[in-house]
Amino acid sequence: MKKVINNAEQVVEEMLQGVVAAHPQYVKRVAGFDVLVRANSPVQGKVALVSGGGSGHEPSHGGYVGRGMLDGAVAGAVFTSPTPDQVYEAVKAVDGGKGVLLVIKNYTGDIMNFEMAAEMADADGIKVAKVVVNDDVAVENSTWTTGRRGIAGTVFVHKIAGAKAETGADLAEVQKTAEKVIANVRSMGMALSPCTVPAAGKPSFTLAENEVEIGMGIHGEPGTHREVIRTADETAEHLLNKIFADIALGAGDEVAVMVNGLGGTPLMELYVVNRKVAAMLAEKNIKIAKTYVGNYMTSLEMSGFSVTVLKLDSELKELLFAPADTPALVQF
Amino acid sequence: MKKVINNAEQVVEEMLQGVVAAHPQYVKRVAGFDVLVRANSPVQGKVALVSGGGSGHEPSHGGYVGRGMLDGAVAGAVFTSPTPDQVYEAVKAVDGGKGVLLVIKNYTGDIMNFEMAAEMADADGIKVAKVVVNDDVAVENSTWTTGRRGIAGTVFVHKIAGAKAETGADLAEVQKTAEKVIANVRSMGMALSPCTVPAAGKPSFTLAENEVEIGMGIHGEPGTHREVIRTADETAEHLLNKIFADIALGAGDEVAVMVNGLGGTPLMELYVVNRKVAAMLAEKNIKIAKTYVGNYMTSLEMSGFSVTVLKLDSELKELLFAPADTPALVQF
Amino acid sequence: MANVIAAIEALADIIIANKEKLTELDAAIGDADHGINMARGFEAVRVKLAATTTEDIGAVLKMVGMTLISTVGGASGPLYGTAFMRAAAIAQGQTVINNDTAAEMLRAAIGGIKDRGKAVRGEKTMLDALEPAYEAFTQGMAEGEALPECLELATAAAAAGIEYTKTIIATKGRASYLGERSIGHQDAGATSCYLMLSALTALAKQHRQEA
Amino acid sequence: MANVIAAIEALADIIIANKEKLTELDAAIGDADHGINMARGFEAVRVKLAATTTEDIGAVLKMVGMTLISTVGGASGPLYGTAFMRAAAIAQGQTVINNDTAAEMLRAAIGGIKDRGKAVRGEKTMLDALEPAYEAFTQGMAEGEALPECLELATAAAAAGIEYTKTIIATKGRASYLGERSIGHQDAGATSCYLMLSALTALAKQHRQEA
Ligand SMILES: Nc1ncnc2c1ncn2[C@@H]1O[C@H](COP(=O)(O)OP(=O)(O)O)[C@@H](O)[C@H]1O
Ligand SMILES: Nc1ncnc2c1ncn2[C@@H]1O[C@H](COP(=O)(O)OP(=O)(O)O)[C@@H](O)[C@H]1O
Ligand SMILES: [Mg+2]
Ligand SMILES: [Mg+2]
Ligand SMILES: [Mg+2]
Ligand SMILES: [Mg+2]
Repeated sequence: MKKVINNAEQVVEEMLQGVVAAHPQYVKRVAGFDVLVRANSPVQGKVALVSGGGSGHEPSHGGYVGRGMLDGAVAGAVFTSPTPDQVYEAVKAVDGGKGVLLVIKNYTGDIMNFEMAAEMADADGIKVAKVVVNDDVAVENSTWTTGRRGIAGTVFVHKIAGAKAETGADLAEVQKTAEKVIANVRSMGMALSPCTVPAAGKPSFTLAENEVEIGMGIHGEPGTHREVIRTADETAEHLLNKIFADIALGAGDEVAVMVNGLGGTPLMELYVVNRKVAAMLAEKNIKIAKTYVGNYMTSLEMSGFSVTVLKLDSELKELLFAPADTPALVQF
Repeated sequence: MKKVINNAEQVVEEMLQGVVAAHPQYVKRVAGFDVLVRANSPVQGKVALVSGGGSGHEPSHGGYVGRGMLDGAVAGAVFTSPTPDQVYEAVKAVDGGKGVLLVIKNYTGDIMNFEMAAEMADADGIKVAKVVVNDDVAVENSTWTTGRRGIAGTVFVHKIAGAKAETGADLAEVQKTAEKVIANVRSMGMALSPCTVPAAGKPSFTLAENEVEIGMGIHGEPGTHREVIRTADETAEHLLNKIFADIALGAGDEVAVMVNGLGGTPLMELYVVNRKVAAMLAEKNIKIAKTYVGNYMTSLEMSGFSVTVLKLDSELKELLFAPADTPALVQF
Repeated sequence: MANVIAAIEALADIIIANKEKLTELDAAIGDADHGINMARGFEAVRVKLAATTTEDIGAVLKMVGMTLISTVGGASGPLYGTAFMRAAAIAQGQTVINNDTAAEMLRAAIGGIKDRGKAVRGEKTMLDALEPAYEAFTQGMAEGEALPECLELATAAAAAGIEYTKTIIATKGRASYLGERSIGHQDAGATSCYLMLSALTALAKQHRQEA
Repeated sequence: MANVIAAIEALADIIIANKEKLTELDAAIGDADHGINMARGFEAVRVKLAATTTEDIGAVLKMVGMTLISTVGGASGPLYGTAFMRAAAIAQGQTVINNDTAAEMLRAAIGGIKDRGKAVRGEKTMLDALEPAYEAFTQGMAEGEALPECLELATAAAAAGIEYTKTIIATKGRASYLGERSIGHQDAGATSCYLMLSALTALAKQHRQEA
């Protein structure tokens, strides 16, 4: 394991210190906790958004704390859901009186820990609502599983629900908008190489020199299958077709696209993928309102990418285009 | 070599198509050339900025085309300076009557090709000026070498000279500001692992499991030496001390900082580095006006980072904080 | 049974000693952190234990549960944390424990895990070690066995349970994403349950010998 | 000498055949692209050559120079491009070339490289192959040798030149960043010069045999 770190046990703590040192205009730390909140938290008269999860997905989620997106982000140990007390501190630090929406990715651990935090906040009289993001179509969504995982589509939830909250909407409305995003967002990824959790010291899986994992999760969870690496176009086509199979999209529909790098993929390759994604959408006469290409929801140094498609209506589109000002996503 | 590409020979072409598909609001292609220019080029009444170089450093330079930064970017083959005819087309496409500043990184090839382009543009009566960025303190700046390399500090030149151009300054003034940035910016990097040029098919060097290269160039050029990997803090300290040894910085000075990932480094690790960089500057009572942490000038999937320090005066600071709206750098 | 502090120490020892093994099991079908998570939790428990003087089993177990909840994270933090909290409620105010109380504590712990995780036996989780263990424990009691023997039976049943997890598809937790591909792999959480039971058994036997 | 088209084809053949080797040399002390760059350029030259009918050596060389400039990039594109353009100017309107003209063309090419790259001999560049080659060529002429022998002498001198590049520190081009660490490595650009000279020599000899 070769990493630019000091100590595997201290990596989250030192990262958070580095984030605060870099972006004091955006974020501050809740003292004693692995929680970043807006520099001006709590913002009064606005529903607050809190997300979080295991670390290792940077810039998720601390990078999205700022105007137009999140109010707080909770950082668990690498790839490990944060504990309830941490989430609870975040909720208390950001509540501006209009309640707090928890944006949770659909993992057993995240759900349980965030739920326990919500119970704690409830007991304090803080209004808390939850949404669970489950955009990963690689996983079958049956009653026999814990359902689909939450991956890069979560960033669209932050963006759009965050913009909704800025309008002054109440908690139920913000929750409803977040749920609309979740209902309309689908993603799927693939990996060329694994990553190494610092505390584990070695990669959690291995792939042969010519092998890739299709449907890979963002914590190194195995995907649908392995195959010999194909061209960027063939791979993008496979992922996008899985998405098309899961959500009705046709001529005249409008979407937002995210081609997300998992941490170790050159931007050059992400753009090669985006070329194919755009071409496939054009072929179906689906209009692309906005495209994001870059590292938005990573898996440490994993090499690979995911494709996310969000079906827009006029509300979602307007909110997607609303300004945002955060360390990792700025738009006018 | 495992890459998300279709064809090593087509990778630059397909990337450019992917960029245009993703960011039509920002950039358009000069037909038939590997040149991206602002969607509204040529902008009248403003000095235009053109940069470029080999591909593989994304988001450099196409990602910085937009309001407040570049007007045009020329993409060479991977790690290979673009040819004069390509640069010449970029100059013609962006010139809005006030002349064009070429921002060149100090590599023999880049200088010769951009110079030939400048000669061609001159012959057309287009006013062209040049600046050469050489921020890499890993390389000795003696008359016996071709001088220092241009690396991540180039992004500060784009940002600040770009902002200057937006003020309506004339070509000589924009050039002077760019030169001031160059005089005050220093960088140094290190690599944990090599990268593979698609057309070459294999890494251009190898490092042992516990070895790193200090002073690595962004094209895989060897650095000052190899060593057994040390902690993030020790490594950051080494790089920053090399920078301190090269530029007078003391209590009360104000700087901008960039902790730049080379493509394969998790953002988490870059923030761990930034923590140390910020601490060392604080120790010297040097004020950090603004910090950038992320992948700004990459080397494909190379793992490693560089640290850049830019000494500010009031002009540079004001221009650094000016708005920018480009695919890879947006600030209000 | 030895005092509760020694018991918790034994749990911490065995979990920390098996950190890598548990992480490796989780790597195969999960996200390679179960051992790391549990070891982090029990390191924190160890620190708290050093400052613990009470002999109230309920108080100690509550401390363990709260510490696990606030340090483990992931799925196992809330699950084990809740389990210890529920067991603590049964043992509140007590300083020694008989077979009946031990069985009730185990049942309450299992109930906590089910409430929190919404799983049932056969879904390839900790429950596949704990529920058979509970049944074996009460069966031993019914046959008149003493605590060490009951624990031994429970541990053996948990061992069989972790073997059983290899044969089934995961339908809860992170391994469920794998579907059929989860077959053949042993569940990490069930394994940590088994390890804790085996540590308690060893301690109970050793304690009797010393007595 | 064979016609200019055949000569350029021979250059293209030898460069493309040595693409990997040149890239490897560049990898050691540069950025691993010299072979790729040169091969890309001569592939483009080949395409243009297929549509070339003129026997005007100057016109063909000008086409080669312009093609290299617009397809090679890097340091070698402008350098080789300028070299061919300068040689083209000397040969303009000619269809055969004598020893004197050949020497003058070589001198002009070297001048172009020096103008563009601001290097002198001894800096570990193409000049360390080309300048000795030029000297050997003119020496051969002075000794009354024919073109094939003159070229052979030039090639031998270039071969010695690339050996010499191993012994010196690079002070121009990308390898100069390495300082002392560049010693022991052979310069890629000098090697491509040598290869081209050797291809011309082989062609000239073959042509005489056939004649
Ligand atoms: N819903 C559930 N009910 C009971 N146990 C569960 C459930 N989900 C997961 N587990 C247990 O938790 C273990 C994984 O714990 P751990 O790796 O620490 O958490 P995570 O899956 O969040 O990384 C699994 O091996 C399984 O035994
Ligand atoms: N200033 C110079 N003058 C003459 N030759 C040079 C000069 N700089 C570099 N070269 C030659 O160019 C070669 C490198 O070419 P190439 O790898 O194609 O370009 P780049 O260095 O831009 O990648 C070197 O091996 C050297 O022979
Ligand atoms: Mg986990
Ligand atoms: Mg090059
Ligand atoms: Mg796990
Ligand atoms: Mg080269």
